[in-house]
Amino acid sequence: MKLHIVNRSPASHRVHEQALAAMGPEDRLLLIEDGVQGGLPQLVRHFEAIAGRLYAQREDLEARGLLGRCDGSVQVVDVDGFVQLTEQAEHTLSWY
Amino acid sequence: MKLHIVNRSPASHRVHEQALAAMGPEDRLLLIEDGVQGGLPQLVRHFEAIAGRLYAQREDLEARGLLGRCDGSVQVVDVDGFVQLTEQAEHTLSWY
Amino acid sequence: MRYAILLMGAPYSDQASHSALRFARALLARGHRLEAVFFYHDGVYNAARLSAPPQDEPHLTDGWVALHETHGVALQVCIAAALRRGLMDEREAARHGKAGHSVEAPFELTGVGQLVDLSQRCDRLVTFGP
Amino acid sequence: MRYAILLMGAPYSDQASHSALRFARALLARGHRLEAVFFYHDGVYNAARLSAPPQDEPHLTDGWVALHETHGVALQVCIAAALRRGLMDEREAARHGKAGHSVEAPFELTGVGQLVDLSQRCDRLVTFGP
Amino acid sequence: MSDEHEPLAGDLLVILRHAPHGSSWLREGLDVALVAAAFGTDVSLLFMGEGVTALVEDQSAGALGQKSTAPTLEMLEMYDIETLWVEAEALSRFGLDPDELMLAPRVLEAGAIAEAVRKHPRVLTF
Amino acid sequence: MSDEHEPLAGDLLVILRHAPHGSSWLREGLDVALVAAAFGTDVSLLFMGEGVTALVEDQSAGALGQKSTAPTLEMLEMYDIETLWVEAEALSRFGLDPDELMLAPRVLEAGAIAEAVRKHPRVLTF
Repeated sequence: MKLHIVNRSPASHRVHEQALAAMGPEDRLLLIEDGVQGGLPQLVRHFEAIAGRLYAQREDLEARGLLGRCDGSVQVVDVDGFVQLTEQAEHTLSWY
Repeated sequence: MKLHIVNRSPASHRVHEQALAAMGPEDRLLLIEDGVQGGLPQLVRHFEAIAGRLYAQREDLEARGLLGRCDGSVQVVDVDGFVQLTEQAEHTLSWY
Repeated sequence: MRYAILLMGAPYSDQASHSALRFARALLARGHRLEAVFFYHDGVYNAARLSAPPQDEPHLTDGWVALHETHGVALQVCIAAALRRGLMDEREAARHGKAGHSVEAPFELTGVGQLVDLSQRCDRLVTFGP
Repeated sequence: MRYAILLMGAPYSDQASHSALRFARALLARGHRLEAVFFYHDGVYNAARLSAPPQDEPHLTDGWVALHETHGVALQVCIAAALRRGLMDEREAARHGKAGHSVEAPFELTGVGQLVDLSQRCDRLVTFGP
Repeated sequence: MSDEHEPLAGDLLVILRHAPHGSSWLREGLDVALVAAAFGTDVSLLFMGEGVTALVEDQSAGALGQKSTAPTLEMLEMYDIETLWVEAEALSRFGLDPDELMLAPRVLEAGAIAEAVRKHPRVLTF
Repeated sequence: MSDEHEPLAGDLLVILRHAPHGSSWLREGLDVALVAAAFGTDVSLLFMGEGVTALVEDQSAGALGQKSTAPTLEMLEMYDIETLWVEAEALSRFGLDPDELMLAPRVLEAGAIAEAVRKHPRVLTF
């Protein structure tokens, strides 16, 4: 299992498509920074293909006022959870 | 008439959509840097709405090996032509 | 016509600085006047006095200095954007109690007000973003 | 586990440096070891010794130095990326015939080979891009 | 286009296209708007693309305590920056309701954006 | 997935996603690939997104004479970097025919990209 990290919004960039193309069936995807916009109900459909394997960083959602708006299908993790995801993954890939 | 300048590729970014949304019926659009990818026949359809008002910078096409591939609907100008476009326009807006 | 350029990309990281310098030379060649280049956002890194690009690549900082010397182009660096990015002249270094400096004349640290002023005074303001 | 971080965003221009520093602190808090932070592309600007952010904003350069002092984290700056961006230590300044320097210990100028080495030696390499 | 449907135009239109926290663009664009206003320029602001998220309520400090831009936005009125526009298309892309945004911006449909740009003698994009 | 359909995997996969000239990403990514190869690492390269335009023929120096990356690409073989992949989807987006590209890269369909990534113990994205 690899962990993919995306820090750009699917509203403006196609970076998330590159991450999705590179993901294997067990891989997980973590949204950080402006990438957490992808957790909004209107944008989360871009990640339908990886339902159950989508994460978003809590601190970044909070700072942007988006924590309460994040779709229920997204698993919200704090920075400690981010480190745990990297522990569990054999490798991480960043898409920026 | 305003001159809009776009330096990002329509293959990866939605910046060109912002430029198009801001353009009036007389405005012109100049593609520079990675933006010149938008002159490729496969990508130039993004600029259909402004046919006849689309320009691309020759030196940037040349450096990328794209000069011979640029669609015939695009008006190719060198940097002197870029300056002329700014002379003719009452103002320029850059989208990056 | 009187032009000003707003440059917001870091040198060597993206093409913005190269495009801006090329455009500056072309407008001067057409007989226009370039009042100033205003360096903002990562564009302020163009003012780093210690930059040492490989010899077979264009030296952007020297390119700006040459424009100043030959055509009197003012090189105005936003002070707020510069200080947080490690760019300060001797005066700011003294004020911050630091030895040494990373920006020197003809680059001048100035406020965003200069940009507003340029946008009013000049016939054309052309922005080069990253 | 042994971690390394690859940081490629300029400080204050985008969040990459903040995210990387936050992640570094969190992994150390979980008992892991952080071998090094490798600064590449615009990440090298984190090493600018003269950076002076407003007092109510985090001082990123100091943040990296603190990690070095407290946890022995190596701060490795790609020399090729640094030199063209105006970042050099005393030794490189002397070699280029320039007075002054913009990078100092504990930041060390090093080659890309160090990044390759880190990617082999460490259990995890996490990249923070702009 | 008839005059009565055109938005009121100032001297300078500042277009903000970036989200808070992810980069310094929003802050640096706002700085230009505030300084221009302090110099007596009649400034209009247009939030476009990701920039519309700058108006979401309940923002707070960033990863390492970086300041939020929300307090700066609340100062706009003090600087007499009263023309605030937000792009309709971006709102719908993000699923944001204009009524839940800070500062009660006026929503601009696609055609109105070009009109706003046309009416300003100077435009800066951030 | 059966082994016979999987691409040969090296130690390090370097993914290049940026066009030449517009930024330094392509050059800096290639530098990492070359140094890794010089250190004895078995390196694979994947050109993805705008990165596929790095393989267009007839490139030349940039705006102010900046070096082209094409000569560096021609050195890859000398460094024993022989696994070169290009993203099929990006080629079709740009309307590029694989036969007209430099270095005769192998075209990877969508599924094969994930497979290539999975098989490499280390991946760096530029």
